[in-house]
Amino acid sequence: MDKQQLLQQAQSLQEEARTLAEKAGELASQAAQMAQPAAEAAAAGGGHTPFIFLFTAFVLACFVGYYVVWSVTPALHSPLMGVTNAISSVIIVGALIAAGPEGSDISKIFGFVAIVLASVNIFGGFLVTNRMLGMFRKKQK
Amino acid sequence: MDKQQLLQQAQSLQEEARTLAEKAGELASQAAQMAQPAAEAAAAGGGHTPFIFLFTAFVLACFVGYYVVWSVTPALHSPLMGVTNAISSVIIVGALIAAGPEGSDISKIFGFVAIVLASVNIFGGFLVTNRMLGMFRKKQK
Amino acid sequence: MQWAGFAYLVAAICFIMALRGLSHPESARNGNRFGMAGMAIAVITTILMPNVVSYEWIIAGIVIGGVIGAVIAKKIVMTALPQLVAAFHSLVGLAAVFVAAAAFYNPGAYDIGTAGHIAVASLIEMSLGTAIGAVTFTGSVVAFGKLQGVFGSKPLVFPGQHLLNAALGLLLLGLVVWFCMVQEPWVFWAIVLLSFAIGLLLILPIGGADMPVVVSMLNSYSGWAACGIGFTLANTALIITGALVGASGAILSYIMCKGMNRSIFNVILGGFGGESGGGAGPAGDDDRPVKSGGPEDAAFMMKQAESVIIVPGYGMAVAQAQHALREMAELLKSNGAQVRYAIHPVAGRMPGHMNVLLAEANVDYDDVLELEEINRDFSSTDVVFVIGANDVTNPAAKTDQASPIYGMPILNVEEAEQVLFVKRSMSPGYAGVQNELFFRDNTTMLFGDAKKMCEDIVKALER
Amino acid sequence: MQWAGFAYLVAAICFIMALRGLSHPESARNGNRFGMAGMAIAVITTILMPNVVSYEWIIAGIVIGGVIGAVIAKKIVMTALPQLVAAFHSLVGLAAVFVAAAAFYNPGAYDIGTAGHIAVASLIEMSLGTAIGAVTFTGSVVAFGKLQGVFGSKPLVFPGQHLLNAALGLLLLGLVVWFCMVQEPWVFWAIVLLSFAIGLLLILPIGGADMPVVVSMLNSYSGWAACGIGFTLANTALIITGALVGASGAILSYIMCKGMNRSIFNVILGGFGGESGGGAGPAGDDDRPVKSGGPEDAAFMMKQAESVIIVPGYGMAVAQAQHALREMAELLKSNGAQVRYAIHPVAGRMPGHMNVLLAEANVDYDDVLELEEINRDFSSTDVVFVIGANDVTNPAAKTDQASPIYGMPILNVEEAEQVLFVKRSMSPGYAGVQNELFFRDNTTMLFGDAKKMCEDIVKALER
Ligand SMILES: NC(=O)c1ccc[n+]([C@@H]2O[C@H](COP(=O)([O-])OP(=O)(O)OC[C@H]3O[C@@H](n4cnc5c(N)ncnc54)[C@H](OP(=O)(O)O)[C@@H]3O)[C@@H](O)[C@H]2O)c1
Ligand SMILES: NC(=O)c1ccc[n+]([C@@H]2O[C@H](COP(=O)([O-])OP(=O)(O)OC[C@H]3O[C@@H](n4cnc5c(N)ncnc54)[C@H](OP(=O)(O)O)[C@@H]3O)[C@@H](O)[C@H]2O)c1
Repeated sequence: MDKQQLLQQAQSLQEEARTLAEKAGELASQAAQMAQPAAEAAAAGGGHTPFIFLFTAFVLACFVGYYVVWSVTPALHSPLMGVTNAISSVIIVGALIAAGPEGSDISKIFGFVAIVLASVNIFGGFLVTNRMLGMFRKKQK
Repeated sequence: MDKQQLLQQAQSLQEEARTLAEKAGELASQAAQMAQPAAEAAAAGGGHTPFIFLFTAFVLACFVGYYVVWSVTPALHSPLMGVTNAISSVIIVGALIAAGPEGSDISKIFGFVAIVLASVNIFGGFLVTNRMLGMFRKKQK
Repeated sequence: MQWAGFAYLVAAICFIMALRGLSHPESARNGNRFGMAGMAIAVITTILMPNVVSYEWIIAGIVIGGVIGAVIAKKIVMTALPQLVAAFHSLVGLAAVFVAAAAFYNPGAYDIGTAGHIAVASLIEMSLGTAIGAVTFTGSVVAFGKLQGVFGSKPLVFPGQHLLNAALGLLLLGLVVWFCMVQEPWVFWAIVLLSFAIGLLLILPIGGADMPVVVSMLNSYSGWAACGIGFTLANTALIITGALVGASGAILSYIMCKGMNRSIFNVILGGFGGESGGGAGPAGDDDRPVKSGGPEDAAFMMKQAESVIIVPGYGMAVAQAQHALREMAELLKSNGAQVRYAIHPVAGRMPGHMNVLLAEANVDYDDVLELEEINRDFSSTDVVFVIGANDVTNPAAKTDQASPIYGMPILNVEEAEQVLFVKRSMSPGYAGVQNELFFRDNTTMLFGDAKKMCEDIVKALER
Repeated sequence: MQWAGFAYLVAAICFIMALRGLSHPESARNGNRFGMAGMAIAVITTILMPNVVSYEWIIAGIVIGGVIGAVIAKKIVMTALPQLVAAFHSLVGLAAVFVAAAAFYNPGAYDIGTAGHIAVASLIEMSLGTAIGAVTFTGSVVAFGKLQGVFGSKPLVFPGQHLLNAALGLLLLGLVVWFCMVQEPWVFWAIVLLSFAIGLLLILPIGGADMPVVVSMLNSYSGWAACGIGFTLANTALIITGALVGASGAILSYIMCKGMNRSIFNVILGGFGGESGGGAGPAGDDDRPVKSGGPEDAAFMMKQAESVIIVPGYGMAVAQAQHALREMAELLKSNGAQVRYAIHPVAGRMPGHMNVLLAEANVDYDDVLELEEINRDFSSTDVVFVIGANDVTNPAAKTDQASPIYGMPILNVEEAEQVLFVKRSMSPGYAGVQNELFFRDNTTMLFGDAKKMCEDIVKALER
């Protein structure tokens, strides 16, 4: 076995090892990539919750809404409009997420405007409902 | 550079490559392991759905149950007991999963017994309710 | 398996619609159909799951169970409904125990780990499900026995029983913790056996007439147990159905307790309706004279009447008098009288008991009115015909603060022109309280079996 | 972030409790407090999220909006409630548009992809949310304008408007599809502008008095829009709240339509209450004589009466006569008469309108009764005092099949001994139908402004 042969052998061995390593690396990154969305999905409350569970909540909430609104006494239908107006401003959650991140870009401005608008509703809605309800009395003095 | 040196170098290189490959392999298997439960969790309907969504469904279902049962007319409280008896046998779902897999072991027997018991309830409950309800008539002939 | 999730949701919605239908007799039959559809969807969805592959056992189980259930449902007489419901409940409880056992021995099928390495959360849910199921089983068996008359309805009271129950409860808790730690089969079965014992000991001290509350309470428990299994399987159908059943049982228990003006604790702690309520208690030893009459007298009075209200109670169920009663009412109606039925919320031995029996006898449900609907009409009624009812008419509930039924809403039958009481003797009703009404001037006692009496009145009317 | 999920669920439960409280005036104030707590929980939970870090803008926004809202709520007079609700709705709609825009420009913050690579499902939800929000915005602005009298309440009808609306709707659909494909900002803004236009065109043709139905409908829409955003954010608080609001709006619309005996389509297609309802339509040109009287006559009649029912309507709200009316009722009560108020489900210009105004004037809510509760009492009543109401008393609804209000449930005021009608002229009400009652023998017209008339009657009663 002469020098040349030995060198060649060693080189080929080296190469093989390198390709092996490369392949393994690829595999690892592939696996990691595969894991990423799944892991994200597993994170509770994350953005990728199985649709079916949100849909279940939606359907049940429709039933609850149906029953709870029909049980409202007709005399309080005006306050009902006030309260639903106020609570529909819960989309302020979306506005806060937009206005929350560091830095300043166009979407922060949108978020800010939405916060102002929703806040008008929240405070206005609840307070005006409170005023209305405060007037319903059992016996005047 | 003599033969000896060259050989040594090649060997060390080879070794490095090997450890690299090994490490990469480990990494890959680690990543894969990490991916597994996450992927399972992501599979809708799987056993690892975020607790919060099940809990949300539970809370809303309690509200629905409260309203829907209060809206049952007192005259039909006996059929109500019949129906709830029948639908509480929906745990047959658990029994079916136990009796479903291939082969035969002790848990299949448990599943089978549970299926029999639940089926008695399902058929008995719905049919007896049907009999009761069939008797409520607006005008006798 | 997205579709399975949707299918289970659809099944749950069907169950909601089934209960919703019961808001009116018209829609109720459709509601029941919804319930059957929901169950079919749930079962088929599960069978189509990829890990459910061997169908022989499943089909055999469903066929065997189905045939038994169908035969029972066809054969049962309507007066035996309370014990039937109790019997069915015991099966649900036992089924829950077996499902938990299956999950413990083959956790892989349920995706909760491998044998000996089950997630702690699942173990807790499992052992709770087992315990509740086992208590439901023996408890319902006792309730069935008492209602059917196998055990004797007397409460079985012995000193220190509450202490014993508390000790057993603590022991159960300890076993559950131990089970979660070691995951050994013998601990599992120990939990089952101990829960069986607790079920017996809890229900035996409760009097027979309180059994409906117990049955309803156990029903509620079995609902919450189904919820627990639902959490383990991440199955919304089980969670939603469990919550529905749980709510239904709880609300019915509440309605019954309110109808008797007792707290749920008073019922559970037991011992009520025992010594005094059995038969001729001390209250029965009353020497004051009563006015009693026969079927002819009753027929004569009611022939004159323009308005009659019939108040049925437990005695009508016992005597199976509903058909004869309806015949009597028909005759009175064809005679030009207005005839209505007044139902107290706890008349009979289960909620809605009287309504079902009257419906069986083909009484138009528009003639059958609830306490609140009819209570103010008694004062303008000529004759009230009380048949096998007692406690629910007792004015002591309004006046006598010392009475065990004080505060219970009652039917104001005493406001009517004439009151007829059909019963076999002077013995008091379930609550064991003497009924002051028997001694009033406008009361006529018609002693005899309810069915016999109705038939005799019918004959007298036809003459 | 498990805790956030729980916190949002708690917020949603608070909102359910808020609506639940409204089942009775007693529990309603507590309910409103639940609502506030729920909103606080939702806001604080979001602010504590790890990716929400810059608080200045948030605090500034809440303070500015809060002050404006609080001032408006304090200043508003109760008669302006319908337009206030409409105005508030327009803000919710606009806020939804801005949230959607923010999500489109910075999708990363919402975890729905990166700019230009947003998931299609999210794009669809986003564009639907935008469209509904924008329609709600301009629609509510128009409703506000019509209710406030800025625009004139006449429906703006022109030929081919339904065709135009249909075409614009199709165009909108095309834009949404296009937007999902290219994700370009200009398409987004085109959707917004087009939806603004559609909102205008949909609501302008609807008459002013139908605005309450429109407001309620838009309320329902905004609820479903919130649901959509909730799906995008996987946020149960938004989904549940959206469903509650959606259900509430839909049910109120249904109640109003049933109260007017019209279908929702009839309302939406518009053109109702225009030409004929404006003022003295053809129905107003009736030469038949009516008996009219002054405040002294009314005072005299009511002094004699043992029972008086007051029927308030839109005219009372316009004239702000509720305080004077209550004074009058107090005097009659101290005079020994039974005085009650009868409220028709669609009296006034929004559901529950009359109840709020009477409550403002300190009327005991136990004296204020719904149509079903009081309708059979009119026949045994001495004097009915109808103040600013018209359509809701019109017997044509029961008899005249050709009338636009045929089939609408009405208050049977004509069955009373004497009927007093307070209004300014012979002109018909909102539906534009002449009221036959004006010409009846037992009717006395009291022409004049409702407030002035009540004050004059009070003076006459005190004399
Ligand atoms: N419905 C429920 O869900 C429920 C649940 C729990 C408890 N309870 C309790 O059950 C009681 C129900 O009241 P109730 O008025 O229906 O019944 P009750 O007060 O128990 O009275 C039944 C009466 O029927 C008579 N009777 C028995 N067999 C008869 C026959 N064959 N022919 C004629 N009369 C007969 C008995 O008197 P004689 O022995 O003299 O004939 C007895 O006085 C209440 O105390 C209630 O609290 C009901
Ligand atoms: N409540 C709701 O939610 C709702 C929703 C949609 C539609 N609507 C519709 O609104 C109508 C409500 O009926 P309603 O009986 O309350 O009102 P209406 O039928 O519109 O009649 C109101 C009457 O008040 C009189 N009036 C106006 N201003 C007055 C003043 N300052 N002083 C005294 N009288 C005055 C008017 O007659 P003069 O001009 O002669 O004074 C008019 O006849 C129904 O047609 C209903 O369908 C209601």
